[in-house]
Amino acid sequence: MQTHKAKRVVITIEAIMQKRLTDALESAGVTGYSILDVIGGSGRSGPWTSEGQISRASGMVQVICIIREERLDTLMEAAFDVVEKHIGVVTIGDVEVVRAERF
Amino acid sequence: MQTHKAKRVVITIEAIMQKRLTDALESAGVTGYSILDVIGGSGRSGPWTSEGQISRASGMVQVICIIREERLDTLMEAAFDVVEKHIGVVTIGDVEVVRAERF
Amino acid sequence: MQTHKAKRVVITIEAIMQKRLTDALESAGVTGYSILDVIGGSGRSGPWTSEGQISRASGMVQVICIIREERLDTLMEAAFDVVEKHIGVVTIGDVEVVRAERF
Amino acid sequence: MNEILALAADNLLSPIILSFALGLGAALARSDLSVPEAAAKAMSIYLLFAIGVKGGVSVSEHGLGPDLIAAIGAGIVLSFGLPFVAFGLLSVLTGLSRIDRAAVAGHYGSISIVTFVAASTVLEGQGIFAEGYMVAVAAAMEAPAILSALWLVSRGGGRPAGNDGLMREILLNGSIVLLVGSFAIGVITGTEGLAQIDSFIVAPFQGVLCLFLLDMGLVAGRGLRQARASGLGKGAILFGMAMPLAGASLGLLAGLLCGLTPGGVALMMVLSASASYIAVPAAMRVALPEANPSVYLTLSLGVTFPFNLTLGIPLYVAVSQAMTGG
Amino acid sequence: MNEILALAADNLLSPIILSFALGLGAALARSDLSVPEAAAKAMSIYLLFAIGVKGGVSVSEHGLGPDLIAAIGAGIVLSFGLPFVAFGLLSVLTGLSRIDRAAVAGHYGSISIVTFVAASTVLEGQGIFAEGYMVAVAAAMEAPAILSALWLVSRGGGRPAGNDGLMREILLNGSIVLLVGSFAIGVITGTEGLAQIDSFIVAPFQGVLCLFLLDMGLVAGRGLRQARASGLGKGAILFGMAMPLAGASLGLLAGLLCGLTPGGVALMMVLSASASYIAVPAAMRVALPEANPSVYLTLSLGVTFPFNLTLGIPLYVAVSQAMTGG
Amino acid sequence: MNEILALAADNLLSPIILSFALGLGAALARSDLSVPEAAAKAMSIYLLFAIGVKGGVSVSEHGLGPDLIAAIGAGIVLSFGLPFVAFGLLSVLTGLSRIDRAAVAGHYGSISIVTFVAASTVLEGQGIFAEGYMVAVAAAMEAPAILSALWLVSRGGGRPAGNDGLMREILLNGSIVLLVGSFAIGVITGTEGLAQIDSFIVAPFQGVLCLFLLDMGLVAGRGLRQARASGLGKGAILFGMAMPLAGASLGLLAGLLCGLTPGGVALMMVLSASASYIAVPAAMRVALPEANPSVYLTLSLGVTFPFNLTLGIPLYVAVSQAMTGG
Ligand SMILES: Nc1ncnc2c1ncn2[C@@H]1O[C@H](COP(=O)(O)O)[C@@H](O)[C@H]1O
Ligand SMILES: Nc1ncnc2c1ncn2[C@@H]1O[C@H](COP(=O)(O)O)[C@@H](O)[C@H]1O
Ligand SMILES: Nc1ncnc2c1ncn2[C@@H]1O[C@H](COP(=O)(O)O)[C@@H](O)[C@H]1O
Ligand code: NA
Ligand code: NA
Ligand code: NA
Repeated sequence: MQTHKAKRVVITIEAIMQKRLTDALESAGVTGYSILDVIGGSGRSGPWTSEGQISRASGMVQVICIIREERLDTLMEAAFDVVEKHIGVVTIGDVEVVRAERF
Repeated sequence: MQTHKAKRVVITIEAIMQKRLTDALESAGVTGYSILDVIGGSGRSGPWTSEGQISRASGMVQVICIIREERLDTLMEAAFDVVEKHIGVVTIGDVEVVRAERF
Repeated sequence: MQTHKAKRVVITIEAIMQKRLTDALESAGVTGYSILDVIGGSGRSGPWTSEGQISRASGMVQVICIIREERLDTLMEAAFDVVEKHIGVVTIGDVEVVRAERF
Repeated sequence: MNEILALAADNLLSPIILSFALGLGAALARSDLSVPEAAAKAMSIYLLFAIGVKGGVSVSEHGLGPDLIAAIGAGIVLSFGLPFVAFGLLSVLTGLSRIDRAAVAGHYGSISIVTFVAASTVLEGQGIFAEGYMVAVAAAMEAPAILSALWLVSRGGGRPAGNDGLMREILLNGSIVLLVGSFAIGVITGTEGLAQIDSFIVAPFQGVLCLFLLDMGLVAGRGLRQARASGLGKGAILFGMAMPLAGASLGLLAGLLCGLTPGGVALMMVLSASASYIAVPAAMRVALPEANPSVYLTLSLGVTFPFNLTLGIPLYVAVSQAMTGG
Repeated sequence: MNEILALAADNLLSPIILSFALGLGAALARSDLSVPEAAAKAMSIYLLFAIGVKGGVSVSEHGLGPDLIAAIGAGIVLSFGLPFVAFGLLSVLTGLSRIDRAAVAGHYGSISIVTFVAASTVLEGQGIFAEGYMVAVAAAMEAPAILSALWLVSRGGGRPAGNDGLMREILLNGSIVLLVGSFAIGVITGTEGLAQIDSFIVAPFQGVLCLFLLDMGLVAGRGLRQARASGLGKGAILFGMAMPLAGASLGLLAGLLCGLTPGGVALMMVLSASASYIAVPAAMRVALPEANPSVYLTLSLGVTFPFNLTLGIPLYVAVSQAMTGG
Repeated sequence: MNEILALAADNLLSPIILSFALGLGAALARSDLSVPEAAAKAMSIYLLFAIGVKGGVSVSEHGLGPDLIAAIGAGIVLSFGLPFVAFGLLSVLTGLSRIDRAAVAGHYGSISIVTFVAASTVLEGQGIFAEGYMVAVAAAMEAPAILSALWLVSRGGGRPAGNDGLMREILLNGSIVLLVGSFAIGVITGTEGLAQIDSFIVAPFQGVLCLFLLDMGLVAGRGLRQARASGLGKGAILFGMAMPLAGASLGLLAGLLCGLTPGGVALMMVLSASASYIAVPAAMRVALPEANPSVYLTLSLGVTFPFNLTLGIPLYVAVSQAMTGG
């Protein structure tokens, strides 16, 4: 099956910053992303879990964008502005996608 | 530690199509997959969130298959039949796995 | 944007083993990881779903670690001790990260 | 007329409508208020279970009568037939594609169980009796409309997508199974069974309905904000208010023909007037993936549902009272 | 005998059993009806909390008596001992591996709290008093059986996997902590405390139990469909019905020896007859990962649980009445 | 004094406090007991909705009076002012950075709605009337403190992070919208509306509060275990108990000045004494990401919340009674 190269960007960020991040992505012309719920984890600020939480202050999400390589820099700049001061991990991986016209 | 090459296929698809997709995968002999819940996202059909939803019509899942390279095409064909007409993103990435006999 | 190579390790493991795994990771000096909930899947032991479950015996999670290449072996050994006898899939992929000092 | 207005005003200021309005307002104002998906689903299970058992118990008390068969038959006919009315109206009022019209039409042949629940609550509040088996009629009306929608597409040369198992899936849809199952439980256990669980399914019912409608307001509001962006036409919105009236009229006719009580006639009108937002959208996504979900979801949940909830229900109750001399 | 049958029939047609049957049927028919995981967990928390507090309040009313210690002691002995009976029966009836037999055996020494809850509800419905501290006995019986299972494996030369912290984990298991904790709350706050919260923990209790059993039916049905595929033998299924009878007999003996009331004896039988599906499966996954979970989950949840729920409970109640002259 | 002690003892042995203690103990003992996130959120929605409606209904019964404006005004002034008191105290008692002090200070100007709910429950239990509009005062006090915190940072030369939309976000915060909205529903529908839903929002209220506090105990306990590791100083912990007393004193003054009833004064003290753990932490994460969340969450949820719940509330009620001659 014919496939095309693309980038898979995963941004792990605090749930309270999700809207700001996706707004920034949309302003930068990134329209495709999916969001996963992170239910716990650990980092320099210690371990945490979403169990029993009612406060939006705790909790993180993963925003996943599949994007063409040539659009990666725009995305990264938009994301970085939001992530910079905040807790967050950004990774970029290589993937193949099927319907390239979508990205 | 000894590792082996494999492919990581991620299919983001509407929740209502999940059963049809996994049935197709099973028919094609793919027996290993894991499912993650997607809690929101955006695409050509605009942004969405699973918050407060009761309808199965909205909502997506990610079906993740770790598979040997030589079995990839079978999987892709099975998946494509289901995904074709429907909303869905398919990506293929390279990974290393430990216990290769499992895949 | 300046990026750095890192490894993305994904360990899919039974929820009951999560604490043992993350304890082992922490003992091995791995301090960063995020946890995703797996809501269903299939493997040699057949298909399963978390729907309506109250038993902690069923259910799996994905523990995701972004880690420098040179620390990978330590992580893998710590993880393998826990995963060995148990159901679990471990994959390692290549990613680029932005703030390398964090890993 | 005055009576209808008073009834409507009363209805508009009831806790359930105000809760819906609160949700709608919060979503339109972009508050981050939200109900967890699991809680919303749990409430819908509760409401279906409670309304089913209550309907069943009522049947066990008042007996079935031969009219049950007639009412269910009428419901099925309406569910099959209403999509054609809707399709025609849509052709006149909107410029939607054939496939979108068919998909929307399917929603209006089927029913909205929460509208039914709200109407039952209004009837109860006014002390108007309604046949308990109307719950069974509601269940029977969920699915047939889907077939009409698919037929409308295929008649136009379209080919619904991979349908294997779709019919089975629709008939064994969670909400149908739960409604029919709990109805059966009510019939079997009767008043005695109800006595054991009524402080769970009767007493807190309206309160749960409030929170559920709060959530529906939030979801509808989010959908409307979306729709405003994607520009749903005036014609479509007009359809969203005209179609319930057309449906209710046919429901009135059917209810009178079946010889239902005033309450039963009102519920038949409500079922015919309401549009699905659970079973049918899911079936349409499977069978007609090219149809635009934001069109049918917005119409069903964002226009017709609030219309029925606020103005429709009191109107249908009043009309049915007038027509039956109830 | 007639009385038992009447009781069984009554029981079979109660809302809680019918709800279970509805879930079971829906899952076997492959309906997509499902209860969100969070809602199922929330209901289990509610049931544990409510049954714990009610037990504690009952103790605060009737006093503990010296028999509490005896009953708890008997429960612990049963929990340690029953796995050996189960292991023996399994060796005779099935061809399961030693490790699978040990894992299954562990489940039958421990208890199913929802079976206990259902039995308490039946007793209450019939106006039969039972000692409130049976809740504490239930909590005490959860864990010991796990040790017996592990011993059965190690005696056979097997080595349970990395056990660090397993004992702590089992004893501080959420369901044990919640049950014991809420029991203590009940003892401390007594009738006065109950008065503050009884419209939450008493009135809606049976209704919540219905929805919970609906969910358990769904989960059990899904498990049975699986098991049919993987082919659980006839011998194993026979075990799933014989073992509760064996357990109940020993529970009867223990209850009589402890001088419990008829209701208390019935509950001791129920605890002995029931098999764990929360605490023990989790412990077995940790300690005996090679044991096949579909064997023990299917037996516990798919065979023994429905057996006890439908036939077992009325039988145990009737036998205990007969034997105690209650 | 004796009376206060008796009240405190009574309070300590109430089901709600014991439930909190159970959660706290379970978390500290590292039990795996946990409440699903969706269930915790659903309970918080229920509590906000119920307390809002009840407050509104009470206003519809007793009228607003000119004092409403005064009380809301006083609440806003307190919310703006208390962070300065807190900031000063923190400077004296701890070595925290300016930004951490500001962030903590913001929490103490704002309020904890569950503390308010618990206090209302205590008042109700003792038959002490309180103004229904104190719910509106609570809502009014949520946000102003955040501005003071940000001002305290910027005065020190710091620059809060990207604030676009922060104010809107805070004011349209889910908990404020739900509280104000349900208060309005209560005012509009009045006693008649309440009658329809009181078996949902009144009867089970305390029971839900128990489970909610169980969850808060679990979350607080987990936080404390964390904090022990990261070493929150003695000075900070002292602050967590001194600040509520300072806040309560100012609340007492304000309540007396506004001429509130004894119950109203007590609630004003409670609001002033309590610290936010929902709205403010979220705002601080957005605006002051460099502030350490474990400091403010531990203080608010792990120290001040239990302090108020156990000792604070009975003390504030007793003092307000004494000072108002109530
Ligand atoms: N190396 C990592 N791999 C995966 N997730 C991480 C990593 N570092 C941090 N995280 C996630 O980001 C959160 C905050 O990290 P930190 O700011 O380091 O406390 C953690 O709790 C994890 O959920
Ligand atoms: N480029 C992308 N990256 C990640 N997820 C995407 C992307 N495009 C679409 N999706 C997901 O697929 C859903 C449907 O996409 P669409 O069909 O384009 O509306 C979106 O709401 C996202 O959840
Ligand atoms: N090849 C695979 N790809 C993705 N997930 C897998 C794979 N194999 C197993 N899993 C996950 O691991 C669980 C247990 O696998 P197993 O031990 O083979 O039954 C499955 O139910 C899946 O959730
Ligand atoms: Na209709
Ligand atoms: Na047992
Ligand atoms: Na305060």
